[in-house]
Amino acid sequence: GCNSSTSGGGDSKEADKGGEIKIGANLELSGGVASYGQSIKEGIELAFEEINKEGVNGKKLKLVPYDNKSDAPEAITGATKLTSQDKVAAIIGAATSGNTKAQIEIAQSNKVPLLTPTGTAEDVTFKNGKLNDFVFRTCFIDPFQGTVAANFALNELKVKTAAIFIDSSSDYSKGLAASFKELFTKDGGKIVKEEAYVAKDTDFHAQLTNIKGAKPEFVFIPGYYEEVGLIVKQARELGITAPMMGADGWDSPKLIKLAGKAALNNTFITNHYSSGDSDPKVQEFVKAFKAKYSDKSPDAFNALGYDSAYFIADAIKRAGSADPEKIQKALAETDGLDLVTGKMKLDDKHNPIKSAVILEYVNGEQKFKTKVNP
Amino acid sequence: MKSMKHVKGFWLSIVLAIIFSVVIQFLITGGTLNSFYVNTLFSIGINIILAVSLHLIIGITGQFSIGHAGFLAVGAYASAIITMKLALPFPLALLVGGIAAAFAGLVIGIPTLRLRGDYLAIATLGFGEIMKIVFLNIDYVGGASGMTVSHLTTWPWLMACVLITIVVIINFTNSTHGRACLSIRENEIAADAMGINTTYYKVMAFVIGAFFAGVAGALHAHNFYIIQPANFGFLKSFDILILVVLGGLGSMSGSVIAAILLTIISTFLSNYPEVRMLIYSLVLIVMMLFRPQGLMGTKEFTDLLKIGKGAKGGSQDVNKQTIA
Amino acid sequence: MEQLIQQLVNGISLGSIYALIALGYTMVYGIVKLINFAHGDVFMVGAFIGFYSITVMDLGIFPALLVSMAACALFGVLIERIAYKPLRNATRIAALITAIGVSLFIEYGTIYIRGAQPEAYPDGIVPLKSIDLFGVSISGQSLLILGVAIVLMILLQYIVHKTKIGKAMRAVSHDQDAARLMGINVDNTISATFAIGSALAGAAGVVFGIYYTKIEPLMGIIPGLKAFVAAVLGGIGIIPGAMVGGLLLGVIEALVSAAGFSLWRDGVAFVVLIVILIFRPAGLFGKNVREKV
Amino acid sequence: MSTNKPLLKVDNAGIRFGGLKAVSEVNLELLKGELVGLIGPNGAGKTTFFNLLTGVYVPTEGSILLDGEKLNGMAPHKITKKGISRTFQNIRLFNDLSVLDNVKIAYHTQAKHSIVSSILRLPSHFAGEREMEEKAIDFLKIFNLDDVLYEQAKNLPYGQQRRLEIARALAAGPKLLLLDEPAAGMNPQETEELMNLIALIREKFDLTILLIEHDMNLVMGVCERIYVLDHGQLIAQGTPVEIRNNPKVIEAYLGEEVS
Amino acid sequence: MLKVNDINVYYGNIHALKGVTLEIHPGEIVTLIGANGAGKSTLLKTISGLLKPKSGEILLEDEHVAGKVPQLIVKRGISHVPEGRRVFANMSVEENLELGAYLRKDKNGIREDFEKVYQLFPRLQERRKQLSGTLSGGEQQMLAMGRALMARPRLLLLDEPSMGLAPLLVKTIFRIIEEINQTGTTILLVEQNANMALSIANRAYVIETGKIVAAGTAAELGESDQIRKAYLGGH
Ligand SMILES: Nc1ncnc2c1ncn2[C@@H]1O[C@H](COP(=O)(O)OP(=O)(O)OP(=O)(O)O)[C@@H](O)[C@H]1O
Ligand SMILES: Nc1ncnc2c1ncn2[C@@H]1O[C@H](COP(=O)(O)OP(=O)(O)OP(=O)(O)O)[C@@H](O)[C@H]1O
Ligand SMILES: [Mg+2]
Ligand SMILES: [Mg+2]
Repeated sequence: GCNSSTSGGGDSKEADKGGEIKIGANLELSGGVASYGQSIKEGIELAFEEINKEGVNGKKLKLVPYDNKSDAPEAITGATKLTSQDKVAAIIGAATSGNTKAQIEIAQSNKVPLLTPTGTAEDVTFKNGKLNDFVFRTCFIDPFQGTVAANFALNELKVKTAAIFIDSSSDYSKGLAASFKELFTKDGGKIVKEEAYVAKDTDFHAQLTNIKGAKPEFVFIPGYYEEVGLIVKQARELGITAPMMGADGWDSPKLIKLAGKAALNNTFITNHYSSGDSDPKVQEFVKAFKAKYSDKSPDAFNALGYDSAYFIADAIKRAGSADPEKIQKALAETDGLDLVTGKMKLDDKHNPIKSAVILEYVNGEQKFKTKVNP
Repeated sequence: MKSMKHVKGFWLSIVLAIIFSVVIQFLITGGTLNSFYVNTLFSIGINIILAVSLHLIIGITGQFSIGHAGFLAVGAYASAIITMKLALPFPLALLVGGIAAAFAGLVIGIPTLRLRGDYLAIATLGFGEIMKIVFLNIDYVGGASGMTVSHLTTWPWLMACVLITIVVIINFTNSTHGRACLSIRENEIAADAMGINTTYYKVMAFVIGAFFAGVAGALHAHNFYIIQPANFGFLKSFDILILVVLGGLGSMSGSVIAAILLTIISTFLSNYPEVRMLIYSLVLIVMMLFRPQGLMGTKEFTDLLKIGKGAKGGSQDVNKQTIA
Repeated sequence: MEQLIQQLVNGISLGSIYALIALGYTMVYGIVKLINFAHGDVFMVGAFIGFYSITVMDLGIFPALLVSMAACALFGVLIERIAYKPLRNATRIAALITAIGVSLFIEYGTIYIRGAQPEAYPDGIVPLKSIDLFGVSISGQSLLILGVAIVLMILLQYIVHKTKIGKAMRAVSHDQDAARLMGINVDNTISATFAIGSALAGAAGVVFGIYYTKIEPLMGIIPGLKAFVAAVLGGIGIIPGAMVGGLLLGVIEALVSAAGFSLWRDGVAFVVLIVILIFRPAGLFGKNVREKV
Repeated sequence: MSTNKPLLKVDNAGIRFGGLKAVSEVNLELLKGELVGLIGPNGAGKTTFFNLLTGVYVPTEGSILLDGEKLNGMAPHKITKKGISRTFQNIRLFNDLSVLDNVKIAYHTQAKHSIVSSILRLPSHFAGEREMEEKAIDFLKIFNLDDVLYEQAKNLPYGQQRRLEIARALAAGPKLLLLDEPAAGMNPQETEELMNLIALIREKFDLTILLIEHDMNLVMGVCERIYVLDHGQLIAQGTPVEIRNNPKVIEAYLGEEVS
Repeated sequence: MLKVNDINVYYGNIHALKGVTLEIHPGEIVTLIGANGAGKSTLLKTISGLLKPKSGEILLEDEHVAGKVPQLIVKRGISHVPEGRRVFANMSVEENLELGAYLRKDKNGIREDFEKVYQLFPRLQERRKQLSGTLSGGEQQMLAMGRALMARPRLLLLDEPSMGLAPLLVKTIFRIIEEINQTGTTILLVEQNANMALSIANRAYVIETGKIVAAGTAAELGESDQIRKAYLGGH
């Protein structure tokens, strides 16, 4: 046995020593879903750069990244390190609900705010009638988008039958599907086929053939663009012409490349924002992002990472301190903060109340359809 | 008389280990060790159990099994069900975790252990993946999103499990039963011809190894708050395999040292997330290139201590390196 | 019925990809007896080289394929010389760990250089139409893949069994010193093996990119593993075995998914693997050569 | 001693590999205490015959009886426990283990302590291990290997490796010992020492020995009877003198004159 | 033809050959006898380039070949039939023979040599398509020799060709060695079976723990009491 403790470290919760405020980022930088974590990190870094031009309360934000290797135990090690070793003021992360949930206990017991940009599972912030008061998120929770999609399918597209194709390794996908299904069937629609895949799959022909056989009028695919792009492409190749719909997970310029412009026609998504949105806030973000990352268009992960950074910066500003507990209070009181993905207000379960938009893909462009308020 | 010396060194190590654990316990309760270090210590402990249990299968019995994460998963889930679903006490969960994994070892071992070399490897790897997929598909244990588990793993339990694992495996190895396993590793046909029931001992090593991997699973589940099938894929099995090989195939102290060292390296590298895996992979490659026989070769820690006392021949020529 | 046939077609297309990767895998294994876990990553590198050849260098599909194969061949030889050659006399398990290290290094090296985000192969680079046969749609690309796989299999089988270099490879695989005594340059022969195997992986990468569009730095892990399973299924080291193993695996996966158990797909694939190994411990085509006592 | 009841009785035994009849219709009887030779051209099926006796291969025809008990299809380790043990044509020692451990492993079948007692280090473990160690050391003394007890087997010179293999086979406590070309690779001097050793252990352990060897000095020198195998079939049996002058044997195996 | 001059060879720190010097003239059969582990195989491996001597020189017709790779040495006309046969078990007899001619380009010559080898060893022709791993020991020995002959060597190194062979075959093998020699191939023969070896050799060397301890014509050494006692058995 060795591992001698090198730094004893004081007990004081001073994350703002030396004119810096340390913010941890516990993200999936390697492993299975490395691309999510890396996108979020890019968004955060861009935001920090901007924020640090002025500073927060006269201090600069310093990002302390941690790679949780897309693995829950690693995420815990990371959270432990960030709280006890680096003594950060808050943690941003993780990208997935599972790796976020793994950190909850540590955030709670160390009283350090944990903000997940993209962990959409309902029970991240609120579980068994109990609020995890140190846990926050920047994204919607699943039921909202699922409901919006069901309403849209029934009322706008006027379809009666639908198939659902979910990523069963993702709470996000399952959550959306569940709420979609509930509303869709309640209001008279019929689910004719449910199929599933697992993230990182590349071949969906078998399931799509089954879906085709069930002849649905509408296909709901609440997944992430990496798979959805291929699904849409393969579905069209197999001759599925029905409208398809998904959610914010689709939002990435890569989707268009993966699926192909033609295949994407007659597909819809619900989203936080539209990168084609004329809103100056959005346009500025897109411009800044492209400038920093060699002309790459931002995806939803980039945007949510970016927003998460602003979300925290705002709270620190209002708290007037880098004390994690004060930041936690400020985060909880956020109301009307203007972000790229919409105006931010938290409900009492720490879920953002944001409006959603519905977009349609037309020849590879996102066309704004409607805005839905919660 | 050689074994007598072993016995003395053995008890000495046990006493030292107990003193060490008590000291650490004081440091933890006194708050001198912050939770990051404590967490690292816990990871080390769990990795030691995993490495030592796989050492029995690969290093001693010579069965190339690369699905160890499967047993880890079985132990983790079984124990989590005990505490979280059935609300039974943690010690029972440890035991059940071990037994469930041992049972899995038996079930998979009997048919597959007649395979050899790489075929066995791929079959065990397949087994590990099957376990993962089974848990992925059982909604009772949360499917892909997994199960949240209370933090019940404590330092004394961890240390006790580590010590028991080491003691049992040393005692097993240094007996006629362990030698039977060694003989299988050395030459299975000759072992058979000497009357060793090779199937029995292969399965036995597999079951014992799986049992402790299961115990490690229980400790793992109750240390990391959440278990998900994705934590137990073949890459996790590789991680364990790497510990055993890097330590030196056939050397238990090697496995232990590798578990300690690699966990620390990996923790240290977390300060450099962008290059973490890059450096880790380089460490692996470089270590293998410069010490293909692993850190300890086939020697044990106790052998090193004995060098001064003029060890009786034999073990000197372990670093057999054929000319290039 | 129509659906079943469609599913079989789906499976065969998927299986051809596995087969394509498995061919190189099994060949390297057959000669060097090393489970080259980095094979899947060479496949990934091949896909990226093909991608950049097409998008950045504006090459056509066949030139891109050749560039990718050549670059991967070189890359494979480089890997062998740096990482595996020094371990020729070490235990096989040490070489395996090195292979795992190399695999991780390639994956995270690629991520370090270009990030983890996926990339999409440009659309319509192979102007092949799908064929519709009685409601079963067969994409031209999947036919192409199957064709490429079969041609490469025959070519490989020919190289290994009929040509001089192939015989040298087999001699080296069995006994390096004895091979030296025949005047065979063992180092070059092993390099040739890696070159051919890696070129095949490169080809598979490009074909994969064309067929599935999406490529990313970790894309080699799962197909690599599946290809290895396919190779073992067919009898590792046996070239036609890799082909059959790949197709079988693809069809099994498609059928399992078709039956509505898509989440059990990999599980079933592994169960089939284990069952086959129990009854045929050296794979479908493998001769169970027991050590002569 | 009941001389009329054979220790080993092989009835019409044979095995084929694909189309090749490696051994066929072999009938052979060994009486207790005999030292019998098995000779024949290369590829005649001698080693294969040993493999049949020890369960490495299962005969595709005929039967093998040891003390009246049928061995066909029995697992090799069970056959060893019934009392047949062997050496190998190409030495198969436990290379990385010590000389002492090599022999101890052969004593394993006689171990009385269970896995549990070993894990818990119960007194029966210590007693059992001590007994094994003592027995093994005593035994190695007979083979003059007691000064290399802790040497790894692979580091021994060739001659000692051969002796160790015989020692190990004997430690398994056989009634019938099968030696596959024990003198291969030895020079005439070493071969002679080996002959003496074989004679010695037969006396001392009350063994029946079946011996494959190409060295005619050795075979003719120590064997009481000889069987000759060719193309998988027995072509002759008899005393050394009979065999030496058997025209069939001369033609198939010995060549015109024996040096 | 071949001159080995004061070579030293090590395995790690084991000094296996200690200043060995010997000479082989064209057309001779020279035999090297010695006990187990004396260094006979080591010497052959060093000549054929599998091992590199630490010091000393090996001259093949005035060309330095010590430390050269086997490939070059085979090309210069030395073929080595290694101890334990080392045939390529998973290849057919025919393929093994083809590999023997690996460095040769002359198709016709190779075909002729196939015929020659099959004449010397009719058994090999019978088993042309059989995987060599399933051949019996004697058959494998024939194959190993045939394979070496396929390189059309001028100097053939034979390492214990009679090991494990039936008496009739031993005679056959020795007869064939003489035949090969008569067609003009020089032979260096390592043997345990010293009686036989001396009976066909012109000259002999005796090696003991890495050193040459005696040399002379086969007849001289066969007479020597000391040699008789140590290597030829007390008969
Ligand atoms: N596993 C096997 N598969 C196919 N053929 C085999 C197998 N084992 C042995 N044979 C064949 O059976 C025959 C007998 O072989 P065996 O090894 O018994 O000969 P042997 O009499 O021991 O010869 P030697 O004296 O050379 O050792 C040979 O022709 C050999 O090729
Ligand atoms: N690969 C090796 N590593 C270390 N030592 C070796 C190796 N090969 C041979 N030796 C040692 O070198 C010495 C000479 O061995 P060599 O094989 O040349 O003997 P030999 O005369 O051919 O004996 P044999 O009659 O047994 O074939 C021996 O002491 C042997 O132990
Ligand atoms: Mg034999
Ligand atoms: Mg030799």
